[in-house]
Amino acid sequence: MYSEKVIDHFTNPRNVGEIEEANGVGQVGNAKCGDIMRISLVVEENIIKDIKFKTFGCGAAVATSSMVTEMVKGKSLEDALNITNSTVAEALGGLPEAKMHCSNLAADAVHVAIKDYLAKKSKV
Amino acid sequence: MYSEKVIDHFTNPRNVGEIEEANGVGQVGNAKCGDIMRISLVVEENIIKDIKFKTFGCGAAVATSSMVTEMVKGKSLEDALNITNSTVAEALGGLPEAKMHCSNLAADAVHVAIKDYLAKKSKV
Amino acid sequence: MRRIYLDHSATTPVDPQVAELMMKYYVEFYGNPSSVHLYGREVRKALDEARTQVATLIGADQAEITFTSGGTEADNIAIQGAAKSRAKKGKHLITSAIEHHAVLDTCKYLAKNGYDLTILPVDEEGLVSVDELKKAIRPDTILVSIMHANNEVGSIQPIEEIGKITKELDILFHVDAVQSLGKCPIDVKAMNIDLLTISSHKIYGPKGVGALYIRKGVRISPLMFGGAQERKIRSGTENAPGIIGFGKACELSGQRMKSEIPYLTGLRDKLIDGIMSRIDNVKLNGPRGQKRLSNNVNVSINFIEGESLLLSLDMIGVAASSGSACTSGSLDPSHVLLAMGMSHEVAHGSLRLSLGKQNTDEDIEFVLEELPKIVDRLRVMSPLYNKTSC
Amino acid sequence: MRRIYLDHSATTPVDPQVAELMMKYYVEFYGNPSSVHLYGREVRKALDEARTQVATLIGADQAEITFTSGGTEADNIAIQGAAKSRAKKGKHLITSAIEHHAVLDTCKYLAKNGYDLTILPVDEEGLVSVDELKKAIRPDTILVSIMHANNEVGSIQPIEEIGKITKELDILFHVDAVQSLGKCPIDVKAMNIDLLTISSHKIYGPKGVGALYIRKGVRISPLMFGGAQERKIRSGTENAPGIIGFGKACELSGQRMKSEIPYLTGLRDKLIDGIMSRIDNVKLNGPRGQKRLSNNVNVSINFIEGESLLLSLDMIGVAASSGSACTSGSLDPSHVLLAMGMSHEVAHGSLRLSLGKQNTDEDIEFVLEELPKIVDRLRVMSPLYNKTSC
Ligand SMILES: Cc1ncc(COP(=O)(O)O)c(C=O)c1O
Ligand SMILES: Cc1ncc(COP(=O)(O)O)c(C=O)c1O
Repeated sequence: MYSEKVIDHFTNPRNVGEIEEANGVGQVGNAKCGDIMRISLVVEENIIKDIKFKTFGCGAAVATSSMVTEMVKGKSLEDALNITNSTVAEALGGLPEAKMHCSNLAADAVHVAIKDYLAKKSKV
Repeated sequence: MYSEKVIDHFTNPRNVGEIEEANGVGQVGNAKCGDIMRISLVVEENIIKDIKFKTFGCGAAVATSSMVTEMVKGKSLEDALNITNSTVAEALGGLPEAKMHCSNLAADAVHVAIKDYLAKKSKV
Repeated sequence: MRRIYLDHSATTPVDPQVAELMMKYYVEFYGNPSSVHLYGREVRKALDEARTQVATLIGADQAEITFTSGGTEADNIAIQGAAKSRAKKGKHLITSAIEHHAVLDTCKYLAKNGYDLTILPVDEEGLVSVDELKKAIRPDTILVSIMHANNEVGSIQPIEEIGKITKELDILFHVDAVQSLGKCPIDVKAMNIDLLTISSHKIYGPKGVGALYIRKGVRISPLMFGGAQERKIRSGTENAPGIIGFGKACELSGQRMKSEIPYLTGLRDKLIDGIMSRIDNVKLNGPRGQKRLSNNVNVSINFIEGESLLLSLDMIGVAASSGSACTSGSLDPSHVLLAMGMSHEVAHGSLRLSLGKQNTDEDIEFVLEELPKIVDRLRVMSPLYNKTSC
Repeated sequence: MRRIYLDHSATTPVDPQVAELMMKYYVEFYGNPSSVHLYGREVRKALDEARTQVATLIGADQAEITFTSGGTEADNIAIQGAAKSRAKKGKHLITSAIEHHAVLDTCKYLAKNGYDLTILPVDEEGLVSVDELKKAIRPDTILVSIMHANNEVGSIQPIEEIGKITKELDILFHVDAVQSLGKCPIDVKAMNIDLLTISSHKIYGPKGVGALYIRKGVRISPLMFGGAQERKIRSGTENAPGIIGFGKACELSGQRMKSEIPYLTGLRDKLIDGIMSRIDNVKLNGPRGQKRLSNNVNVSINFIEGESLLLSLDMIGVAASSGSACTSGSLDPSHVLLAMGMSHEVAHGSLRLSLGKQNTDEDIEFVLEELPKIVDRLRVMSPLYNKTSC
């Protein structure tokens, strides 16, 4: 069902947690659907310096969350915004058809976090 | 499916053939239904002295024909008329349900042959 | 790696004795039971024996057993067949909210095609109320279909009480006993059951075989047409090796039942008690004690999601199942848990561990050792945990 | 006693390789393919492989294969399902007089429930006429169901020609290929077939498994409701060991086909020629040569009845079948022979000998030695023989 990479990211998820001093936070999904992803990140000079996730959801939800944090860490905001849910799925060696829609929202969560950061910044 | 007795009478049928000098002949069934039985017999002083059958039909049809000839041979006409299709089936240790109706007509054929004899006699 | 199978409600391994017997009928006694010749007759005889073995386990006559391709087909024949053959008497059907999809979706299909359907609610333990049922009955009610034991939460329904009511009112009573066969005594006569569905692969028999008990005198229209096998109710060359295997599995199940029920009940309660004491924020789904199937454990573990729990267990060799939507390809979690009043959120975190005759005390201890660690790990990852819990 | 099985059109023994493979999935890899855990996944993988093996044998894509409980169910899903899903387009169905009951009786059931049915006649060789078919087509024709090879007399129908016609007119074309699978090349794409029925137990696979090919894009309503397996077309826990065995049987059948067809054709013609030359008043039923299935021999032996012929053969260890009414429990002999214009009387005396891969030259010689003696013995008993014959 799941690729080896998915299993790897599920078993040893990277960047689990919450950053207290985050300057951007994003959350997508809801418990009713069975998937929630929360991303917290630290942006400095347009670069994602640190990022962590917390996820309630299936194997695919956990793995995509872990994967996306790896993919955007150290990247510019522009680069991060170019990473989509399907790029993440690809990087994981694909996801089962049934998981492509509901559980593959990690990139969305990152985008929401970046927008949160940008919104906060523009208010300052 | 068939009892051992049925198989025995089917494999080694008793009294197969036609009696040329028969004084009573009876035939029941038709080829359309798949069963024809013809009985020829010789009656002397109210006793069935000889009897033979020819049968086109399934295993049950052959076995009941063979059995009925054994049962009535040497019997009085009254006794023979008392033997019914179900007596024959019983004597064979029973027949499969599906065979009770269409293939179990041997006693009927004997009755027809006896009536043929009686009719001929009354005409004399 | 140690492998522990705790998904016996999904399916069971075939008993080696059963498989061996089947082999003979695949390779050696392979005739078509409809054939006149010896190859056919030797199989016909074995089929008759299997029919008696199955009938014996549920207190039926062998002529009342119709073999099918499984529980799903038996449910469909029972419900569609009864609805069709009784349509002139009335068009109202009653079922419950926690039936297997084979019952529920068949009833819903009929509801879209001219029938009326009442779906009875259940209480928070997953039990149907006899009073609710009584209230739902109308003059045009032709069929009541209520399962014996629920496949997810193991709740055992008041079948005998319902049977008395339906019998008195001359309403057909169908019972899906797929999960209770071999785990609860079943007596179709004493229970006044008209139609009873059972399935082979839940009792260490082969997949792809089931049976419908049809009480003598009850007329049912067939779903399929053809060679008129199984007294015209189920056409198609008989799956003779499968049926013979099912027969044997029923015989063995009947022999084991007396000792198996207390054995499984012991393991079950050890597992339930262990989970409840070692993990916080966890809830047992379904009743405790006598009203619970001897082999069923179902818990909701808050703040985590079922599939990731299953995956984590799978990685240490433990096979389980969940009412999470993610395990079924649908969007909603288990309709059974929702019907019991559970929130979506909690239903997503449900875990079913269903025991079988090969499970041991050590299996349970292993799970009790490992499960808390997995829950901890997943809760650390969960955005719901820190927020909501103590 | 020597035993010779000549009833391969009724059913075949399971290939030992196939049975062995199935054993593993009964006892060892027993998971439910819908399960998330390893037990489920390892079976799911094997199911996918089986689907590919089946698809390959008929030139289909694996996504076009729906597994069923046998040929009868596949026929029923195809016909009832197509009729239901196309009802808005029209209600006229066309089939032939020599179809298997699984097709014919399903069509007749629909004809009693609001559909129109044309039953095409056949000629004295058991062949459908393409011209008759063309004439029967109406603007509201939604389905044509014609079998590939007939199970009684082995006549092979002009499927390719029919496929061209139905394709052009956008009429669904269902083909029952239960008897031709593995004995005639089948290519659903080249033949323009929309729906194709096949069955495992006729090609040395297990009983109780079949498949329906459904061309991509064709919508079919299901017969049964439940767990939504097989892309919702066939609910019910998959008979995984059976399906995996069927897959293997298809693979082996594909490998054997090239050599098996000429081998069986040789035995067949030897048997036909031998019977015709050694027994008087006998008639071959069905065509000769290319239009006849490689393994089918069917003769009418005048003045004697089929069941007594079968019993006599059975006693010397030879298993055969007959179109006699007495072998089917019905009152009329084979509807196929009657449709070919045969009298009841002659039809009752039909004998089918259907060959298989284990049959040898010696088997044929044994039958050719013994059959004339049996016929003599039965004819001596027959009241029809002296009267009518020379
Ligand atoms: C309660 C219940 N009913 C029906 C079924 C369907 O039976 P089968 O898998 O034999 O089609 C199942 C199992 O899947 C079940 O648990
Ligand atoms: C032509 C034909 N169609 C359908 C069937 C039914 O297939 P099954 O026996 O798998 O139900 C058969 C065999 O019995 C057959 O010969």
